[in-house]
Amino acid sequence: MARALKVESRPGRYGSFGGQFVAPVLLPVLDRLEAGFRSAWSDPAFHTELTHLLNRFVGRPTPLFDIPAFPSWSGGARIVLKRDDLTFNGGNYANSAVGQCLLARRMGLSAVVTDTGSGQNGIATAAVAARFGMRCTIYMGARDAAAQPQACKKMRLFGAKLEIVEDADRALSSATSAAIRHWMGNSDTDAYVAGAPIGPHPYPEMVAAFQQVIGKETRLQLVEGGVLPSAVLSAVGGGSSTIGLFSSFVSDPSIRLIAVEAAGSGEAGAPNSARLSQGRRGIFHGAETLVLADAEGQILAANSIAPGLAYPGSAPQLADLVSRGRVETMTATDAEAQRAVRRLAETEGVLICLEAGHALAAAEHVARTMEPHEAVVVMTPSSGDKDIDILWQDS
Amino acid sequence: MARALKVESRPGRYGSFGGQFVAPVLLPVLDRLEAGFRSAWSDPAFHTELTHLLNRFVGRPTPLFDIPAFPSWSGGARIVLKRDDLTFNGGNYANSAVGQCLLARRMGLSAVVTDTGSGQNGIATAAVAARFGMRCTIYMGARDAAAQPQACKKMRLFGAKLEIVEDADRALSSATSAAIRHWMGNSDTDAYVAGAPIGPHPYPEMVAAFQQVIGKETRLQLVEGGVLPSAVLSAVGGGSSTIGLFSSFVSDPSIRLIAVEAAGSGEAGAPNSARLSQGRRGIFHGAETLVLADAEGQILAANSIAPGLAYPGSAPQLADLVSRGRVETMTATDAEAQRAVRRLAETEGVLICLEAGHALAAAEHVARTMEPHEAVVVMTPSSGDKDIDILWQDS
Amino acid sequence: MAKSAPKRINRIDAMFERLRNENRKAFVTFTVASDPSFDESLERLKTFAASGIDLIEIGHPFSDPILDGATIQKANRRALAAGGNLRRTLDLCRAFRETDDRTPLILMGYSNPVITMGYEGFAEAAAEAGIDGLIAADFPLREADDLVKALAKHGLYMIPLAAPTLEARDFAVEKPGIGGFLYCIPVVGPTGGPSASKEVIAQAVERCRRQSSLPIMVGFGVKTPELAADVAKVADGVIVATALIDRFLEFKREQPTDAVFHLHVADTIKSYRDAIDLATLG
Amino acid sequence: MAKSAPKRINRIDAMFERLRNENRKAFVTFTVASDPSFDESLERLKTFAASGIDLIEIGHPFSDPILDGATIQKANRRALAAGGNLRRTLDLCRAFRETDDRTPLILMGYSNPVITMGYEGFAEAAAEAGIDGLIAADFPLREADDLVKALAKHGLYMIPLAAPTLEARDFAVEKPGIGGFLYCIPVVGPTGGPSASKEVIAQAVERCRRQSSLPIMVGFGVKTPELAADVAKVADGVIVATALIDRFLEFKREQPTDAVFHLHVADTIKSYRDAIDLATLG
Ligand SMILES: Cc1ncc(COP(=O)(O)O)c(C=O)c1O
Ligand SMILES: Cc1ncc(COP(=O)(O)O)c(C=O)c1O
Repeated sequence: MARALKVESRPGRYGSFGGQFVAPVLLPVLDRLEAGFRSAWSDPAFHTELTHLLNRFVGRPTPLFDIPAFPSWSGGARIVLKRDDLTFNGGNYANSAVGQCLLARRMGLSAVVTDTGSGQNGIATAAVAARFGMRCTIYMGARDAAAQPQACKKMRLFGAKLEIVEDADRALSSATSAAIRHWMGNSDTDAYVAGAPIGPHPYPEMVAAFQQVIGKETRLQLVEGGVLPSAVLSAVGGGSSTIGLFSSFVSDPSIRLIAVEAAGSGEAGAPNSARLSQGRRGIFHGAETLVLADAEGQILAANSIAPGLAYPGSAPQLADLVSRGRVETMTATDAEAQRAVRRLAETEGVLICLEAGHALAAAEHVARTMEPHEAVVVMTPSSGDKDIDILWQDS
Repeated sequence: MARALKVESRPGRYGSFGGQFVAPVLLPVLDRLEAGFRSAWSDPAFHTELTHLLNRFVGRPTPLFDIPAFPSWSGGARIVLKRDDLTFNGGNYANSAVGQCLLARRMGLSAVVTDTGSGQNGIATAAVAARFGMRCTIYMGARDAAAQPQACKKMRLFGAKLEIVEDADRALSSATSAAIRHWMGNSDTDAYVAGAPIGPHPYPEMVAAFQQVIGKETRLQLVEGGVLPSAVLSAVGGGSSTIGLFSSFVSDPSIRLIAVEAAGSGEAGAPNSARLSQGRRGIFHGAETLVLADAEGQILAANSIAPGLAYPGSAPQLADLVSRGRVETMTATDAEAQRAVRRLAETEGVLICLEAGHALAAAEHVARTMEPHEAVVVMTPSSGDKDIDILWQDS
Repeated sequence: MAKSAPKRINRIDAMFERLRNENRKAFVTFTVASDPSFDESLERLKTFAASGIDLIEIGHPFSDPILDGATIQKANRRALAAGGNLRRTLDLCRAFRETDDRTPLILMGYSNPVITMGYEGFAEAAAEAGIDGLIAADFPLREADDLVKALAKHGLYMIPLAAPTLEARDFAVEKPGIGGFLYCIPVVGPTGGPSASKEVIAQAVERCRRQSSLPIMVGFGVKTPELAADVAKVADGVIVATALIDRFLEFKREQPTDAVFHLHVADTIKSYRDAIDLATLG
Repeated sequence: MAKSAPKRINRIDAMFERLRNENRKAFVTFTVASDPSFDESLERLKTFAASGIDLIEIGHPFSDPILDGATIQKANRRALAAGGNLRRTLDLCRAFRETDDRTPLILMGYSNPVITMGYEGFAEAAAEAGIDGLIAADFPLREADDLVKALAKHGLYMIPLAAPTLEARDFAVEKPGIGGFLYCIPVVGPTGGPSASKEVIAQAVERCRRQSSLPIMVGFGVKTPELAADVAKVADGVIVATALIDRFLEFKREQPTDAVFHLHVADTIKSYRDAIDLATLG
């Protein structure tokens, strides 16, 4: 069941994407992790505990929500939100943090290490590690840490050791680098927790497996309501919520799957985050995938008003699904996303993050062309609380 | 079913507590509200819509959660958290905001007005009003507003008109006063939304009715798990979550109901918030109830590290239940509450608010004296995110 | 300190009897006891009585005057800071009674100090202090059975409040201990709010007259001698609170001597008094 | 610009052949191309070769050198700022080859620039630029079939990396296009990390010898001439990167003239060279 999204050409590959482009020293670690994951995933006791934790710790299932007052037109398909912002600590990172920490404990590891940009992945991992009594080290760029003092304190309240990284861009990329290096030096005790289905095999497959709960819940909730959606949209950052949501619809060819990418300012030539639609094949963060890079193979800085979308790489499964034409791509600009988030707040009393605002802006275009009996699902991976200062500027 | 907690001596009374101590001009407004509420509450269509909104908008049911690693002892009853922090916008205010706005719309009113201290009630009300397309005016003390800039922006994003009150204490009490005066002048169009089961009849009964969903869910969830609790604890601020949780257990005499009050610093003579255990009978905010007042009947400032508990009045139902001996009281100090919140974060990866920390600290004492097969429920009305700066001070 | 013996006839009834004979209307104001100090409060009561006020509403200070506008909220805070409370307010009335046994005094305020003193204890002490009635901002008649009984026992009146939207059962209640006059509030809203037009006021008074045989006084939002005069034409009396308090505060800001200040107060009162008398005696 | 004709015998093999005959061990260093500029990089390569370096690893700059420590990350950033990239790195090698056709040059770096150029295109251009092998930080052999084929076609080697925890199938692979030497990393961790003890290094080398017939060179964490000497006793060569880069940066901070700086560089290299030769020739 973890293999729903896998069309393997060779082990660890999704079509021609994926693989294990890491320092060789990590290969045995990845091999152990893959074996550990396969063993856990085929063990009913592991699933029982995972489900219990998702329900009683993370706070699943998360609701579906109608937003009848949102569309600026009348007629057209209705838009339904999948509200993963309503989990503990507010986001879908918890799904895979729980899975990975549970797996690490099962493999006899005593600690976890991860990296965090906005703090969301760090908070989720720190909380789960606390719950499991595991040591937790989190790397965060100094610039990100300065921008998110509350997130830093929260990780520390959960007992995590927060390492502030002064290197390089002092942001997520240096934090990732530092976390990987920590892991390379401590792989006998520490598991690296990935925030997204990126990186070397088995991470993409494993994170996708733990995030599938989003899609399963959504499908069940829709079927209970007597509908199957005509389109499912999600904004793509690392891709965890996108893969998680798409997983339950990918084998149903009548359902459009739309990955929405950040177009940044939308001006021609300005930096954006549209690597699925405009990126090149490359090797980045451990996998062959679609990346934002220049003609020399240097990685380009991604740009978006939504920090969670500004990532230059992509999940190899998504790269494959896009290459095969199963997943469409759309883009939304900073301004379109902001407008969508503001209008949703005003008309429905729901504040979603700017990341989800991109998907919502795209969904409005898609839904408008459909029939009123149809439904379109939009993923809302986390709350807009973190974006309030961007969304409302006191003059 | 709204009457579970009502032992009426005369209309609008809970034992000798309650009543309608308001400016006479509000009496017809309250009478209309009472009639509107009775009609709505006996209308199945109203309940259907309310339940739909609680599930698909507020995000109910909220989970129960075990915290096996928390207790500092071994043996004793297990402690279970009712996690109303996992609703939209993070708290149980949403339960009664949805109910009251739905009722206001049913009564043909086009606007709502409320007051807010920490911003929680304001955010919940603003969100619901946005969803219903109702105008929303929120009064907030200037001091509170300065301390909660994010909350202010969030209410404005939901389209609410936020009125900053410079009067008097520039905090909740002047905001309440301003909101009541706004309501007195606009009662033909505006409903006043109460954040707690306080104020004149029918507010206590009505808010309690809308908060009962907490208790019902909890009882059902426990019964599904094959347990009935030996004790149910909740920290008392306005009393909305306390009444909401207790409602489903009050008629079961074998279950201890414990209202936990804030003892402040705990020093003799220092200000606290223990009006149920140490207050006087008085008339405050529209009802006869137990209040913190001096020998001359002047209201005393309440004090607690948890802003939500620092209220000098009390819900009349609670005053009655305490007077009749059905509800016990306990107190916890600022330091005890902080310790409980910190330890829970470290051992379980759950960050609850300082308000709930009081109940948790008390629960540990209670659970310790019980048998391992017993269970104790602790209400967690909202997330600890708002308390992070108090809980973690960088040196 | 001379104690005034309990009266057979309530001073409020006596006042209306006298005014009726003189064919005049009552002019009433409101002041918060101990604002800004006990002594100055006492002086003001005397100045009021001396310059044409027929009846004085005395606010007993409260920590949470939730139903009032900013002017009266602040007056409450100044009074509390000067040590004011219900007991001191009774002291103030008792002191006033040493030199004035005629001007009716009505306590006005919130219920918590009253319930804290106990209804019976309060009624006894208030009567003993020379008080004639009570207006409770947050104590509607439907809640007041016990209080009204205690007031009746000691010869005091609870003054009913009547608003345009209020049903008769909530103000036109005949019962021992309810009386004095009907306090007609022509606008909905807190104290210090906007004024009603004279037509609206006339309608409100008319409605009160249909429901009650008590004298009708109009308060809330009367802000000028002209409006006071218009009100007096239709009602039995007119109450001016916020406008006068604001005016007196303005005087104070110029830091006058006590004598000059009290002259100002007297002049202001007289300007209303004259306008009322001119409109109604003419 | 004179083009060097493709060689029959790879310069790495030639080097080991020669060293074996001389009974000496290889001394290798690493520098990032274009750090701090193209011209100075070229000068350094020449100084290295002139002062006793047998083989040079040339880092082609990459925007995200995720597996490296701070020293080499910063070197990458300086090089990018100076316009460095894979194409310019090939230019640099080509320029070096104008005066040195003997010292083996090995490209070292991350895979994205390589895949972007295309494996075949890359291998052809690298061979044409006089490069002899490739060490890819993030390109394990199990992923490298297509790349290795292209390298083999153009006479280049992919240098396998061996770590203590690595299974033989991941480094001891015999295949055309894989060869040159075995890069033995005795410690787990990023570049610039702690040193291993000489005992640990000896064990690591011993293990490599059991699995592979290639010459063994040891890198990562060699920070002093003494440790380099110890390594040379057990391995066929020793690689020093971070320690030398840090040392050169320190010199630079004193703002020496170019001539003085290059003297310093030469002296430092020689101190390692001498220590190695003394330990192994003696
Ligand atoms: C407490 C209080 N507020 C207000 C008023 C009168 O209203 P206004 O100040 O608006 O004239 C009175 C007059 O009796 C009063 O006692
Ligand atoms: C990119 C890179 N890092 C590190 C090293 C060597 O490790 P250290 O610098 O720790 O000696 C080399 C040597 O080849 C290298 O090429």
